Amino acid sequence: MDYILSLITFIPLAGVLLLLVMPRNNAMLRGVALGTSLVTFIASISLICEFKTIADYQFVENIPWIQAGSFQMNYHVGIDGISLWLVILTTFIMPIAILSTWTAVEEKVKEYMICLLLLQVGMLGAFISLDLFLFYIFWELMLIPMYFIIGIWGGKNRVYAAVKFFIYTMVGSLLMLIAIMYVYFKAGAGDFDITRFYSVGLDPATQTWLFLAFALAFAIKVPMFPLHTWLPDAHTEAPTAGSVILAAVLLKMGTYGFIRFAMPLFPDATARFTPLIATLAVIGIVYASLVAMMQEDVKKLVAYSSVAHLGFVVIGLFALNQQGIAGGMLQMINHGVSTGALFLIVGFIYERRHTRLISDFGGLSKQMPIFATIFMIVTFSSIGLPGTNGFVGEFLVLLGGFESTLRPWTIIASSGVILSAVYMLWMFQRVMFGELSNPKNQVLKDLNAREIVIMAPLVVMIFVMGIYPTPFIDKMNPSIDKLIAQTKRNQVAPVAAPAGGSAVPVAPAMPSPPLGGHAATGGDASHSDMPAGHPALPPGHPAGEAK
Amino acid sequence: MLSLHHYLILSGILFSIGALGVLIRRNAIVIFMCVELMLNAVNLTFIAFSRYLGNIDGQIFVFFVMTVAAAEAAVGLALMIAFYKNRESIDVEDINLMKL
Amino acid sequence: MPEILFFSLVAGVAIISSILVVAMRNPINCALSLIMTFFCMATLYVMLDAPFMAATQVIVYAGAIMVLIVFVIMLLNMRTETSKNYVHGVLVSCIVAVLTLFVISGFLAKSPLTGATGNMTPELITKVGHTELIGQAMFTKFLLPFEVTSILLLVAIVGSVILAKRKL
Amino acid sequence: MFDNVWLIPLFPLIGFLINGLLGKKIKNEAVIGGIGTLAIFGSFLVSCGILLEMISRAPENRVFEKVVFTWIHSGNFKADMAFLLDPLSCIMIMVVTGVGSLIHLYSIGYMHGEEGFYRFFAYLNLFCMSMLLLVLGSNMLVMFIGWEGVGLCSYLLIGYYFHKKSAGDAAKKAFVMNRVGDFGFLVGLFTLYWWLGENANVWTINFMEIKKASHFLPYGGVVTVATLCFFVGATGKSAQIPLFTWLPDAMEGPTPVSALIHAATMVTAGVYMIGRMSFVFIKSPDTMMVIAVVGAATAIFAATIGTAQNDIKRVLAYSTVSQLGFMFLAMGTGAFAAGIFHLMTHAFFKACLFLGSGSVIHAMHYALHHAHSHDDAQDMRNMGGLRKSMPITFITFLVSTIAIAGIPGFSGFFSKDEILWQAFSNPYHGGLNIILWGIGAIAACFTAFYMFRLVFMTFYGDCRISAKAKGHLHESPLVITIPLMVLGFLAAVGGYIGLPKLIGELFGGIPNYFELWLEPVFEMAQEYGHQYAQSGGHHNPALEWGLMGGSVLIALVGISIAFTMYVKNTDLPGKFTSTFPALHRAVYNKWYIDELYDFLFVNPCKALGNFLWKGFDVLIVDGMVNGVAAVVKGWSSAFRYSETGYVHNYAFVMAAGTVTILGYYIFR
Repeated sequence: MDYILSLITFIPLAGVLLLLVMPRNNAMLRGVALGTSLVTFIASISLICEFKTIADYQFVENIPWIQAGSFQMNYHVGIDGISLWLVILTTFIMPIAILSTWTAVEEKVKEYMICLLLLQVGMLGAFISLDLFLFYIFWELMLIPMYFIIGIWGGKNRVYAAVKFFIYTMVGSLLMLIAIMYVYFKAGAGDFDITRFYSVGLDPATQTWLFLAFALAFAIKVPMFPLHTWLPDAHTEAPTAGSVILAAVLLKMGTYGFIRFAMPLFPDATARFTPLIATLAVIGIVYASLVAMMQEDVKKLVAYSSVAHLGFVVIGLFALNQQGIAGGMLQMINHGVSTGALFLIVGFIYERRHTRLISDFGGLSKQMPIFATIFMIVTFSSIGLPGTNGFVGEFLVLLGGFESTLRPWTIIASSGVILSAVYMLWMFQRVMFGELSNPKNQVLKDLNAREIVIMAPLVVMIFVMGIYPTPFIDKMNPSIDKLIAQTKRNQVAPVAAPAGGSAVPVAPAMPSPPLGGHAATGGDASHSDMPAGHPALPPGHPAGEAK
Repeated sequence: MLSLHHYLILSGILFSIGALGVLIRRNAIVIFMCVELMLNAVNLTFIAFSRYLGNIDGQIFVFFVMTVAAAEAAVGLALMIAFYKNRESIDVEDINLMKL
Repeated sequence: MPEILFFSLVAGVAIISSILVVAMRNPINCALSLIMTFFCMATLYVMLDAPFMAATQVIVYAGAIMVLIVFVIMLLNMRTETSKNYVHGVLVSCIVAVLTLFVISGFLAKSPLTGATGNMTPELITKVGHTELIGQAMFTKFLLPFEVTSILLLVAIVGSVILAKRKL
Repeated sequence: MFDNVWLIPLFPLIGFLINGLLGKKIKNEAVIGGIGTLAIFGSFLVSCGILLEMISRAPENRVFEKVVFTWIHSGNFKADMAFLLDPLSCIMIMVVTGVGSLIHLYSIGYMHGEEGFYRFFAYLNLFCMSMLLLVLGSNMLVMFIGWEGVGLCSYLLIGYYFHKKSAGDAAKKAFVMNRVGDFGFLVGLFTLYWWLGENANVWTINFMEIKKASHFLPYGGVVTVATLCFFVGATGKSAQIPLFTWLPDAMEGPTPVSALIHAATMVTAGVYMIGRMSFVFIKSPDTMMVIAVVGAATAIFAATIGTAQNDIKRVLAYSTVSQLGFMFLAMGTGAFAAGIFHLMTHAFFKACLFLGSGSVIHAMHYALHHAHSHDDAQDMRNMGGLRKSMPITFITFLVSTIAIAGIPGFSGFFSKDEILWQAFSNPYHGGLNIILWGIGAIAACFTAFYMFRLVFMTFYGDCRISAKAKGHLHESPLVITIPLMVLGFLAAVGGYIGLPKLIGELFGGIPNYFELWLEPVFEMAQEYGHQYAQSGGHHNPALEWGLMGGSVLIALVGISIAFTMYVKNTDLPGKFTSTFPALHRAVYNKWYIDELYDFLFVNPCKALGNFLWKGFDVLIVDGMVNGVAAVVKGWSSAFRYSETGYVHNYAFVMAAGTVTILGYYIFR
């Protein structure tokens, strides 16, 4: 079981290789892709079983990979409570996504399935990477299959959407690459291990710029207002599976990036930019809700609702306390499940009617009772009704926000619960209620077995997570505690250390480093109690190394 | 006394004329001939140097250049015929698939 | 002195005929002028104590290649182009050509014009024979390139056959 | 018995699951209705057991908490799925399960033959479960599940006839307005949790723990903020000003729904919540005053609208809003027990009224349908003289009307009188008291007027439908009339458990059992109240008798006006209308509140949304993005001209480049 993470990550790749050599028999290709994703999912279940509720990284694999002079990139993977659920979410969503376009994609099925599986490799890899360089590679790897999925199998305006998606993301990730390099040089020769970077105390000015570079990349991915405009286009044009994956997993990359990289790496900058980011998140919530309300296209509406939901996640993360982050994490998973389900639902009616305009529908409840029931459950989950998953996450986020310094922001964000009800219910009413007046709608068929199979696990998850979220929260708690400790302590370290450094248990009596000059040593004080202290680095490596 | 310079200058003149031809003519075959002219100018340089340095290697090179020229003639002319079949012309301005 | 006179004569003919190659409108005329240039070149090769090369020049260039070209010209039934003989940038191209010449002259003026010297003297050539000297070098020192040349030719043959045959 | 409290919400849940998942296959209405009714009846039996056990316990042992499982636990925040039993929740579960059972039974008859019969019962059971969670929840979050859950069920049931646009609109309106309230509830919850945690280090949302820690809370200040937020939640759920407009529209739902959700149970959740947290509310005099004023204002405001409505259910709806106003008036004057008492009696008589109206509509609908008439079965202008053909309905309806009008001897009198007395004599609001009392009294007069107007228009006079249809009018079946009779009986006698002290003394010192029962719940609140109470109320028996007589007189005045206008001299209403056309129009159109809200909130929101989308998102943000792209494209298309696609151009550039580079190296 030592290589379980690699196994999970690369099973889809094996599927890709298998698909490459297979004949062009669509049914067989789909079957293989589905089988691969199912095997991946089953394998990932073992992660939950074996996961120990502790703060450390688990299932760690650390293999030297590229060695070029002083540069060293390792294949260093591992998960903790934060990434565990995102990995599970990814493997859980994948079979559903593959099933969702079982019949909708008829052209180039082989390439399509290859793209989907490659995408999965990228997503899983990004979630499990503990090496910044490796993370960056997987991060970029995700981009390419998604670009093709939108650009080849998308709707009318697909090329525009795909290019927009690509360029937006690329701009962000380029800046991130630069920042990664910068951090690396600041940290001194060695590998790209993030645990090593956590202990690099950067001076606040540097942190500001690096944080901005990281934050831009992640904010685009989240997406946060005003960097969100790629999302409605990408969602609208992408095929159902693309939208589902985009919403369920890809957007989480942004928030995951914040919590895994941007916040613990740059604690001072995080503290400094929290008001700004919270403001953007709150604007995003209200703004996206208002815009969603006026949408005429169901899919666009759902896309804008994504922006609003992710705003909640960001507020939760930046509240930087147990409830906020746990809520944010839960909300990420919830959003994956609920919004994924919403996109599937839109996909179902689009497959039947080839339109997504709200005005083309109305009264579908009468014709499609099963569909109506599922749609309603998902809608209420998205609104955040207690008993469904949406509530727990949203509630914890708001609670956490209220306890932290973000109180005023949280109050405004809470109004999102009203607005979400407005736009979702209005849409639901216009699509499902009323007279069944359009003759084309009068012959619609209810969901078939495949579609019910797709929706069933999601609906079950909606209730399980709403009624008994304890296992989810419990497993992440230690990691969240550790994250908060890391971020908060580092926030104190560079400022408080010269004053005596009593804020942290300082093992060796290190002279407090001068600020500014060689900031690389700023982390010395906090170095000693890093859980994964790097053996290669003596505590308090000389500042000269940083050059 | 006839010196190396004489040959080299002649070769340069011929080369320039060939290059001019390549640049200004539209007929692909004429351009091809101009390329041959340039090759010949180079050949002349090779042989002149070979003679004045007393080193036979240059002449061997000329030999190879001729081989290449022959091969080039064969393939190039075949290409032109193929193109002509397609376009009813061997005007280089018609070879414009790359034009926007 | 007579050498220089003769050289000047041959060089003049070569230059004039090469200018004709560029300037003539009818491709056939161009081709004929080119043949003239090639003969001039052969003459110069003889003056440079390379009779074998001169022979090869006549056989390969004037004989084989030019025949091929003339053949193609006739095959494609090309007439004198009536109007669009030249591209637009004639003047600029001329300037570039003059500059080329200028650069070459500059190179000649500046360069010491030396290289790896050998032992091939006119005496040796007359004694051993030019063909044999070439043959010796070709089949000993340059054996591998020589063989590779054959592959090149083979590829050219195959390529031209395919190109000419296939309906593009 | 207390340990089995979890069964109470479980039974309806099971009923919901069976009916919801399998109902479509069962098809048999008797089975579906039976399952639904039995489920809630089971809860009723358990509740009775709990009530009996609670009575047998000593007052100080009546609080019991049952933790089922830990729901959310994150850091210092912990929310258990736990139930709280105390005298207050005991009354509530009795009302909910009791009235609920009757209404379920009634629905079997009323919903007979409706498409989606199973759906109706599933929703109804789900509603009962949510409502029971609401009243049983031992912490704010469990209460909030119920709080939102009843909102959801209300949404589902109002939108039951989803093919009607008005039903869909009403459902959405109800849910969204409730959501506005929920927003308040959440913010209140956060404030309280955060403040107690930060300042007293009591991180809890559990009611009992908050109660224990409530002495940390200051008077006013943060408590005012928190309680006002909670009160916003209550206004949403209980249809008070300003969030009351959804309730009349909610009458789009089937009548049993109106009876159960929009009269007896759900809308009283706000009152219950204030009662549950009385020890917090009382700590903020400002909030108490706001509650009292809002309650009184709602009472009179809704009552005025009720006088001009013609739809039988709408009249009842406005009456409900008005009565809820009374309850809030009670809560705001610190008379928590009186408020809860009125909640209970109101549940009896209003449920009876709604069910009675349902019975009437049912009959009318049947008659009109068989006469192929398209007249509105709910319009009172089409009714009249029904007392002959529907005697049971008439009698129960009349009893309940008398009860709501406040005629001595019936339940409504006791509770309403108590509220009015408390409004007059409470020690909290000083000079405002007399105004509160005055408004309450006028509202009571209006209530008597419009309720009797309803009775007279419906049951007296001549029948105004066609003779053909008249022949089809008949009394409803037993399954409908039995609940009516039970509720009618309760409406008549339900008030005797809370006899005012004054009257009790007359009969040999019978105490006010109801107040006694709830005393331990509100004890702490009263204690806090005394901290700032002004010199006590005027406990003058003579004055109380006088006021009591006054309120009876007021009710009688209302009734006699109604009698004059709608029985004796039926021209009067028309004359009145033509004399004050503007007034009538305004009242008839509900004082244009809906239009005002549209103008103030709905339309600006839509316009803003539209502007943000088309103006900001597409034009500015996307414009900037595409603008950058366009600039790049512009530059590249300028550079594009260097790439002509002609071979000789490339050759030329190559040659020139070569020459240049060589030239540079040679001549440098």
